[in-house]
Amino acid sequence: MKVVVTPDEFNAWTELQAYETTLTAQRGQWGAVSTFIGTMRNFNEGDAVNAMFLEHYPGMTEKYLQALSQTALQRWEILDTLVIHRVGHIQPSDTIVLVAAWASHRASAFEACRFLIEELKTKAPFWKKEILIEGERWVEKNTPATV
Amino acid sequence: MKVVVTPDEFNAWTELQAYETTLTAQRGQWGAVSTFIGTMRNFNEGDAVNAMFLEHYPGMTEKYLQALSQTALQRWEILDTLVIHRVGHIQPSDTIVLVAAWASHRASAFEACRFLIEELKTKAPFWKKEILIEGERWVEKNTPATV
Amino acid sequence: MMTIKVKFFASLREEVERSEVDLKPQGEMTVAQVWALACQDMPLPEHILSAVNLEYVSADTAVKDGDEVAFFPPVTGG
Amino acid sequence: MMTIKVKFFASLREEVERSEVDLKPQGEMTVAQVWALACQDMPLPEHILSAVNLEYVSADTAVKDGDEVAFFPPVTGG
Repeated sequence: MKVVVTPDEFNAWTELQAYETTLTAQRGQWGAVSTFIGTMRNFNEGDAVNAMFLEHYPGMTEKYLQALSQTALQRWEILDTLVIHRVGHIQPSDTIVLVAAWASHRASAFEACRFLIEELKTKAPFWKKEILIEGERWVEKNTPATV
Repeated sequence: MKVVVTPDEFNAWTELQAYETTLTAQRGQWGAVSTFIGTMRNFNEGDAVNAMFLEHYPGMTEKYLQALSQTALQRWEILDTLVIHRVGHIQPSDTIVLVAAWASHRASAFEACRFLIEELKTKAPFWKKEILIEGERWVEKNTPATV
Repeated sequence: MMTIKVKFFASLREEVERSEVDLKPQGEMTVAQVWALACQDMPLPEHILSAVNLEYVSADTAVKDGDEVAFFPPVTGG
Repeated sequence: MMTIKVKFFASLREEVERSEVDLKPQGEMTVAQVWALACQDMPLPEHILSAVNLEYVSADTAVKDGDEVAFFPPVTGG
């Protein structure tokens, strides 16, 4: 289990590969990996978005994501999880968030992965501010889970 | 959209990264990527599995996976898909299958990804033969979607 | 006279002890009749799937000259 | 006398025009009373979330000496 909150740009695929190679004890045990990657789009609610600032609550954010990962590991038959979230100044097409779950079977992997991203989006203390051509605006709510 | 059926070992994360870099026209448009990776476990139904042979129907398998990807692209608001499936001789912890969907929003990405793997598992012409310590056996059915 | 290519896969291939056979039937046939001709009237097992020209079909589908007919057990990929 | 650290985040931080304030109240307080003291009796907006010592709490939670109390708008990460 690993949780990272970082101001540095990261490549989701490289991070997944690097983390997976550390799971030596579980090699051969997992048959399913479900991942979700959220990246910054260059538009939102009809407006072009030039950049974004992602604020968080240092300390609480990490604590919340650790507890969330523990909950996922208890609630589903999964072997491991990885959560990485970017903060600070972000450019379009940058990776914002990565969640992943390793499991023996696919249903648990999918459900745990979906749980991680939905809980993160609705409860982890992060706030997005969009930098538009004409000024800035705080994002007031996320896209609902059903869209 | 890309479909590959290959006898060669592949690294899922490397393939995802390589394919994503080709999606230059859609850069900044997608905000969500959902992936599923199936790997070979070293046990099944209580038995240790030493190796596996994955048979397919050359021609029909590729055709089926192409049509499946097209269906996903029509049915959900997704921007692109990637499907890679291994055939031939496979060792424990090797990657067997990779499916991925790129979308503006996460619900479409998740649903299309899940659709791709469920349809692939129940309809694409592949057959697994497990090589156990004492002889071989054809896998008679896949783990159901709910497990 | 027609030429029909018949293919068998996986456990079924091992059971019927061949992977491919070319049939030269005299007239029109269904998929079920292709099976009967290829497999010496052994009954078509209920769980066996069939395809014509790389597409799933039912056993009563008509087969034309030059078609490729395939029979295989439930799939287990992924 | 207690010492309470109060933090504000995101749009709320901009609205109240500060990110952090240290309070030295005389006696026991709830989260809602911490807000009132920190924000000159401005009403606590209904959608604002609160946390004590890095955990979500409701506004009637009691605050102890040395606690860190945070107020912030609905989250929009991921």
